[in-house]
Amino acid sequence: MSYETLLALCLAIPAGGAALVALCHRWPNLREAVSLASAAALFLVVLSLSDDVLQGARPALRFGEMLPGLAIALELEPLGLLFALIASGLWFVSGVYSIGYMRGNDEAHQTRFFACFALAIAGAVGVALAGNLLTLYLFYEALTLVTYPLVTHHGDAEARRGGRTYLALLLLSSMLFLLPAMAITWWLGGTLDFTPGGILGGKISGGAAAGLLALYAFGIGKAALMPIHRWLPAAMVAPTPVSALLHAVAVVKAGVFSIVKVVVYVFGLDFGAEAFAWLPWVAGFTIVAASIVALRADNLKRRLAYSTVSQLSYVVLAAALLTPLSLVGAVLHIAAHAFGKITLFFAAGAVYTAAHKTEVSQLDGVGRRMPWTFAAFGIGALSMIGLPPAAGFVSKWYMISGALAAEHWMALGVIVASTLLNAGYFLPIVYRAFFKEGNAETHGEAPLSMVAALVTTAALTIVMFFWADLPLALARSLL
Amino acid sequence: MLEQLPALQVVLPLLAAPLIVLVGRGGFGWAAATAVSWACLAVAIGLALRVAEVGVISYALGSWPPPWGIEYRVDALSAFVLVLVSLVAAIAAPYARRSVAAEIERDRHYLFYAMYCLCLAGLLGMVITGDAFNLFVFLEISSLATYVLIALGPQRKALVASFQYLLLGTVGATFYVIGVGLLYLKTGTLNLADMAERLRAVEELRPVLAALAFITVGLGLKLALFPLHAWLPNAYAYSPSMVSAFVAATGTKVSIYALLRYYFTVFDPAPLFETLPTRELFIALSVAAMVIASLVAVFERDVKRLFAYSSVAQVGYITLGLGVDNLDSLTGSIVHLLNHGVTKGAIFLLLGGVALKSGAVSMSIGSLSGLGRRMPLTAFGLVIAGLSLIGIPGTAGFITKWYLIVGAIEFGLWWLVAVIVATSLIAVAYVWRVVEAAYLGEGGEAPAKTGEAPLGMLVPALAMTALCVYFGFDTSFSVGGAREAAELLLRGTR
Amino acid sequence: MTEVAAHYSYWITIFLMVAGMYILIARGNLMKKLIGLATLQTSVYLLYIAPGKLIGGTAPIYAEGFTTYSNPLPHVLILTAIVVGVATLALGLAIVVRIREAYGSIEEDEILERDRAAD
Amino acid sequence: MKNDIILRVIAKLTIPFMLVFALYVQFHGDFGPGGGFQAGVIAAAALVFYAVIFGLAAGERLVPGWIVEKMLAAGVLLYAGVGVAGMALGGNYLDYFVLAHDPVHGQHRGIFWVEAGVGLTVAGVMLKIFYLFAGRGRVDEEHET
Repeated sequence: MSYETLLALCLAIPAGGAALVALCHRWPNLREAVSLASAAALFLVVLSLSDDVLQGARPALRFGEMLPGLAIALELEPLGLLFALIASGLWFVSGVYSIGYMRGNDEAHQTRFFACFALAIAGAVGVALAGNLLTLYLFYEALTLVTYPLVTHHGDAEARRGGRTYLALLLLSSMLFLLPAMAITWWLGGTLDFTPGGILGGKISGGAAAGLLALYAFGIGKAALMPIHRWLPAAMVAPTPVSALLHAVAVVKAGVFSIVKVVVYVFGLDFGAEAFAWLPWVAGFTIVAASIVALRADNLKRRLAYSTVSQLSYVVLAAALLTPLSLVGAVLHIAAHAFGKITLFFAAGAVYTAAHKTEVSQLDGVGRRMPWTFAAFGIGALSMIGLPPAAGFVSKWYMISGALAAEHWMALGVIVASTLLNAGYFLPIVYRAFFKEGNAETHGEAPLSMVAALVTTAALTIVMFFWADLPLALARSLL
Repeated sequence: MLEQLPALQVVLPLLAAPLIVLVGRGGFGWAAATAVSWACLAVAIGLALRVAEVGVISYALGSWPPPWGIEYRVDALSAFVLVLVSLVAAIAAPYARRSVAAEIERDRHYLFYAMYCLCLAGLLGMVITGDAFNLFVFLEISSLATYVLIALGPQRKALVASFQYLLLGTVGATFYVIGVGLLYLKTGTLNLADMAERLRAVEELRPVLAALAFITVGLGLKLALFPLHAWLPNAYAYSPSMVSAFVAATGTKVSIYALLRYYFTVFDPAPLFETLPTRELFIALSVAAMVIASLVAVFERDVKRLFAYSSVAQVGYITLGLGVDNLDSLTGSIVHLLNHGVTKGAIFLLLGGVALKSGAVSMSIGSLSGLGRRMPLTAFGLVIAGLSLIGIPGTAGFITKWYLIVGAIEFGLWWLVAVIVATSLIAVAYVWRVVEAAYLGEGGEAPAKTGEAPLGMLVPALAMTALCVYFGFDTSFSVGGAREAAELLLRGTR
Repeated sequence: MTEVAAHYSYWITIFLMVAGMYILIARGNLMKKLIGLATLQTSVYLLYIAPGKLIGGTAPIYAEGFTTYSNPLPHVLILTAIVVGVATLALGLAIVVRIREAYGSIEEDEILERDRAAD
Repeated sequence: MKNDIILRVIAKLTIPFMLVFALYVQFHGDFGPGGGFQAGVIAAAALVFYAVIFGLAAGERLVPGWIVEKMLAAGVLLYAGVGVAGMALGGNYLDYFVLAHDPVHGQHRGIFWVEAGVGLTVAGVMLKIFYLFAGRGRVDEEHET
């Protein structure tokens, strides 16, 4: 098949999957089968493109012009490939998980759930494949909107409140900052296409460039840079599979992915460091502050959400350093954090399904009755902290090397400090679960499909520590 | 026959109106109105194609050559607006059958359709004519028909709304005709193109300035330029559903067209924008409309009034582009005529279906609760059209916003960029009140009937909604046409 | 002074215009509002007609012995405007009648009062 | 008022003359002052006069409401039809010159039919307005008493 067909398939499979899911609403088994089949198909299609991309090919597809000179264009490059691979691969895993979760908890509106889920993946893949800023923006906003029904899934007052915060912050940031930033870029550069080496080089400098970068950094609210981070904890009212895939992987990664993309292809790595000087400080502050909030949070999902906020800023921090090593670290961290965090969320959902517990303080002794779940949780936690043998170690290694190369001592300090903080809020959970005496309860593990899913992702976290070739190769080919 | 297209554009609906009265049957009225609307669309597209080919088309009514006779003149701008008006008509007319049957007494149906045809003829005539006084006549034809159509609304408030509109609309038209009178006294011609030429030679500017003021205020009243919009919310909210949609999508747009004509063709825009505070005035009023009317919409309880206030705000976007006055912003302005037309048309058509099913005469936000379950397609359509109102990429509204922002940036008006994006956030607030009610609303009032609106209403409404998305992706017609029109306006004069 | 007096038709026009607007705004009675509207429209008729008349000119019908004709165009225009005015007035009156039937009053404040009471 | 003999006699005497005068004005329109507009008003005035003297019911017996409505529509249609005829004969809309072989003659013919349309419509509109308002008043009175 030609590149064009394959790229079109990347969008058509999840979108068509959503339509099929909606059509099959009377037959739940068929519906879930469709959902899983489209996930598998999407992953295979993306995978089939990966070799060529590594060889240097850049499959591209242009639809009609949306505005004169501004087409809707798809172009697959290494960074996008990595993101698309992660999103589609984990879609399958979390699809398996969702079946157990949704049925185990007797959730309502399951068809809407699976359909919106598929649409959200379509949005995320669209962001990954976007060949210019306009297309990226298009899918970025679409992603916000199709995840809104997932966030407000329960339909009660709390969901409505969470949904409002979610939508308000994400739309506010993207409209107020990202859209003008795009318009300014268009006005300055005359193009919005992602160009290796950047399109703004020499066209803007000094304070104005720093301002434009700020518009981008805060405009891409999905990257959850403080103070635009409140939507992420708010989104935790959603069912756990949503939090797991979308708010640990697809949506937030779309944010940091967009930032890396803007840094690499709009500003360019040679843009000059002055304009970027302020960004590591904001990212560093976010890392530390979010970690401290996480430390104090008792609700498990809230703790994980703030951990996500802090981990996302690692990527921003690393990208903002503008050194090759740190950039590789940033890209690797997108993958590493995805595997680790989805494992953690899966575990949280499993605990909720099996034991109906949501607070950290309730977890005493639960690990003995759910050994698989908490073993996986432990591996995820190791990855977050950045210890071997988990994937987080690899990416952190590159980031630290990058910070050293740039002689950016603040960045180095932040990474080290936050490692300690991470350990501080994750290890006690594992400790409680395994070593504290709990009440005599009788529940066992969560349904099999959930356990299988979380064990898989935990295994992937370890695999990526030993075998990081593909992500590394993709990250290197960016330079 | 092709040479006769400009005349047919107006004559077809004008002929249909008496014919419907003569036959006197509602069913025939609907059939004739629909056929005429479709024919008008065909004619408008034909005209647009011809304009693209040969440039300006001039048609001498009664074969009296201009400037002595009345001239029908079609150029890029008027062709664009003609397509807009007849497109909305072509979609709204089929919709009318079930909606009118439910809302208006049976023995008045044929009169309704006759009035609708007259209104259409008036609107199309305003756009196509090249004669200042003829424009006034068509303005009054369309306005009078609109007053009647609004007064047919199901609530008694419709009468008061119609009366208010009648008073203000007539004052507007009278002011316009006073302005034209002053220009006529100064130039001795009523042909707009001829008038433009002769005005350049006029030495004594005071009467011309007075004319400018009268025409601006007069047309401002008709197009609901803030703060002259007092008539609009009630007029849209209490009229029959089909009328809300048709008038909201076309009525104000045509007056804006007339204003553009005067500002860029008749008057000399160079001194108009450079020595007079025109730019400041329009930007200030537009910003006020965008901010204040949007805020009012956020706190409005009646759904139709909410969207009516949103119309006032959206008109602000259009006049903003006029005020900024460069190619990009003017393109945004003109393309928003179309984009807002289809968006608001879609919203009111969908709300008509909701009103039909709920059986209530007035629609509070609360009465929408559970709409997502009761009428899933309608509710989804409302969301899509709402997104277009906000200006989410992939919808028609985004295209406008993009051009307005780029236009403002080119001019260095950074605060204006902030205002444009901030007001679309206010739009999020009011649109989301509707969305939340539809999907997350607590049980609330029990609906009278469930299920979607009849197909005859649902299909046109969804077709209009689809247009909101279509014009968000394929802009070859909308932006292409608008850009040509904007170039024409800017080129013809400086 | 003669300058001012010579343009007396304009003064009358302006008076009618302002008087009409005043009635329209200041009166709460819907009938009186319509009267104000009609006055305003009348001022326009005068504005067009007066300059069309040439002193010593005759009706613009070709006849022996006349060389000076008044401009017929304003008359034609105003004939149209009068028709429009009559139509507007008729429609306005019709609506007032219906309002009276529906509300039992044609005073603006009372109508608004009753609307508020009904809500 | 229909019991007042003086009014009745005078009405019966003058109404025929009014109608004839209306026709005179109508057909004189192409040569001098006059035309359909004035003629329509005069004719309508005659009928209104009749209805005022002999009662609305009598007036509506003479010229029923539905005929008035059709008159109104037919007049507009006639006017517009002349325009279309011009188009059909190869001219522009409302082109009178092509209506006959000789342009001047064509003008006459065009004006004649246009004026006829105007006359019909104006008479129709005046009567319609009269009927509507006169009819309304009664309903209202009944309400109050």
